[in-house]
Amino acid sequence: PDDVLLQQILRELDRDLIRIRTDAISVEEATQFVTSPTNGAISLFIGTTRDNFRGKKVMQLEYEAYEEMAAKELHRLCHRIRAKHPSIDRIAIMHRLGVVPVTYASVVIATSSPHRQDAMAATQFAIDELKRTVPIFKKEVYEDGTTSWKENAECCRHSK
Amino acid sequence: PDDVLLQQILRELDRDLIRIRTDAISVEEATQFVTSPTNGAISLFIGTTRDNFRGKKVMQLEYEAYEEMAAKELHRLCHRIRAKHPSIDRIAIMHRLGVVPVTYASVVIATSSPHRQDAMAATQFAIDELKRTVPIFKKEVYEDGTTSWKENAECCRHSK
Amino acid sequence: MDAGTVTCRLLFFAKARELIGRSEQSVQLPRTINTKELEALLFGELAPELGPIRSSCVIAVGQEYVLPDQQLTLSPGIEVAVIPPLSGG
Amino acid sequence: MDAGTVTCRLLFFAKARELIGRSEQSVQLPRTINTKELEALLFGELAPELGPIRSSCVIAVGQEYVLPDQQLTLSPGIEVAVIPPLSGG
Repeated sequence: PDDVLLQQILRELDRDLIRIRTDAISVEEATQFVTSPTNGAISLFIGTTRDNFRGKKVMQLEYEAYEEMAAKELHRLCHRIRAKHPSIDRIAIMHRLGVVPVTYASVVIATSSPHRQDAMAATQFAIDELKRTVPIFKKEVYEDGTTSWKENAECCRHSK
Repeated sequence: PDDVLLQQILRELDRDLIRIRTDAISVEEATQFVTSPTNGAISLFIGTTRDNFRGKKVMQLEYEAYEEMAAKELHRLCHRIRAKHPSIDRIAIMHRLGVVPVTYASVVIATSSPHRQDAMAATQFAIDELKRTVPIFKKEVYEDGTTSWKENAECCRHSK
Repeated sequence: MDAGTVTCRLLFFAKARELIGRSEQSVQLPRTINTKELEALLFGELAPELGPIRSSCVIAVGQEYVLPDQQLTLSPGIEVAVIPPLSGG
Repeated sequence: MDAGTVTCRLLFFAKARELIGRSEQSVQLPRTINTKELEALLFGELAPELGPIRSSCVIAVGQEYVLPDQQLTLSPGIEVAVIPPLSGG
């Protein structure tokens, strides 16, 4: 069964763009990647750095990842998206690492499909599951120089 | 009550970008408009011209609008989005008119909010309601030169 | 001009515009009228070419959709639009 | 090298990396071990500095999350990672 999964994942590779990098994310590139003549709908989610958390001023976020495993988990996620929403054509998931200043994107997810319901549901599922399963970590850096490692509400560690 | 509504709409104007034009739509511009330091989430929907409809090859779409009324309906829609999702910060809705070739965007909706659930729900509501209420019309132009005026499934004309 | 009528701008869009061959015309309409009477006038005397699509069209007056049983007061120059099924997006 | 043990790469991320002051170390681990035993080794002998965050961490072996009661077979050079709460996105 692992071999079968691997074969499927390999077949899907040219329709998935996975990128985990310190460079600024290009929304335009993600959009271009998922655009194709057979699709009528593109759904995008962009996560950006907010300047506040519970009243504290946030200066920037700092991301790190278990990079190889995160890439594998994202490919696995693409596979799960396609299993759940077979009409999805292209998927682009880009996550930035290192310092992400306020207003800049840390994550962009783009999906395309012939009709809009599938792309919108897929993008929503993708960000929910990315937060729950992909080994990426962020630290908030506050105005006073203190920092705090964050924990996604979706992350199910404590309930194990 | 109409005056109160008008006042509210006017106050919201600087947070809403409504554009109905024949120019190509810039996803980048919509994204920039909704980006702000207090938001952590941007949700985008892009509707593009598909190359097929029920097995027929589509060459292009041609859009026309009751432009002034469409702009009013879109401002009213922004107001309804904010009533339903008070945490929504910025809203950009751009609709292209005239010829929209295959793979090009006819509509882009972008919303931003502190947390992602609101932006994603707002963008979904916005495209559903745009299709249901805004006087814009599209004609499919097929390979053989025939054309067909379309009707959105959401459009409730027949049930009146 | 009849005291009981006003000059309105009658607008046609999409398939309605194509069927009737123009996008706008000037018409005299009663100052007060209800939706059913207005529809009867439009699709009967004024634009019988629209008969085939009557059931799928709605009317907007002053750039607002009218309700099926609305009592309307028309002002001079107001836009009365025949709106075929929407297909934006 | 003990026939019953293999040399593994022990990896630390985020808060675990900060607490322990390094991102990686080499360790000898039993070739076969279950999740509970592995956790006891990691958070007990090998990295007691991680005690305070033990309950919020999970382990990945060979770049896959392990189940709470999994029987594991470790191969030489395999990555054993201590993964604190996820906060991507």
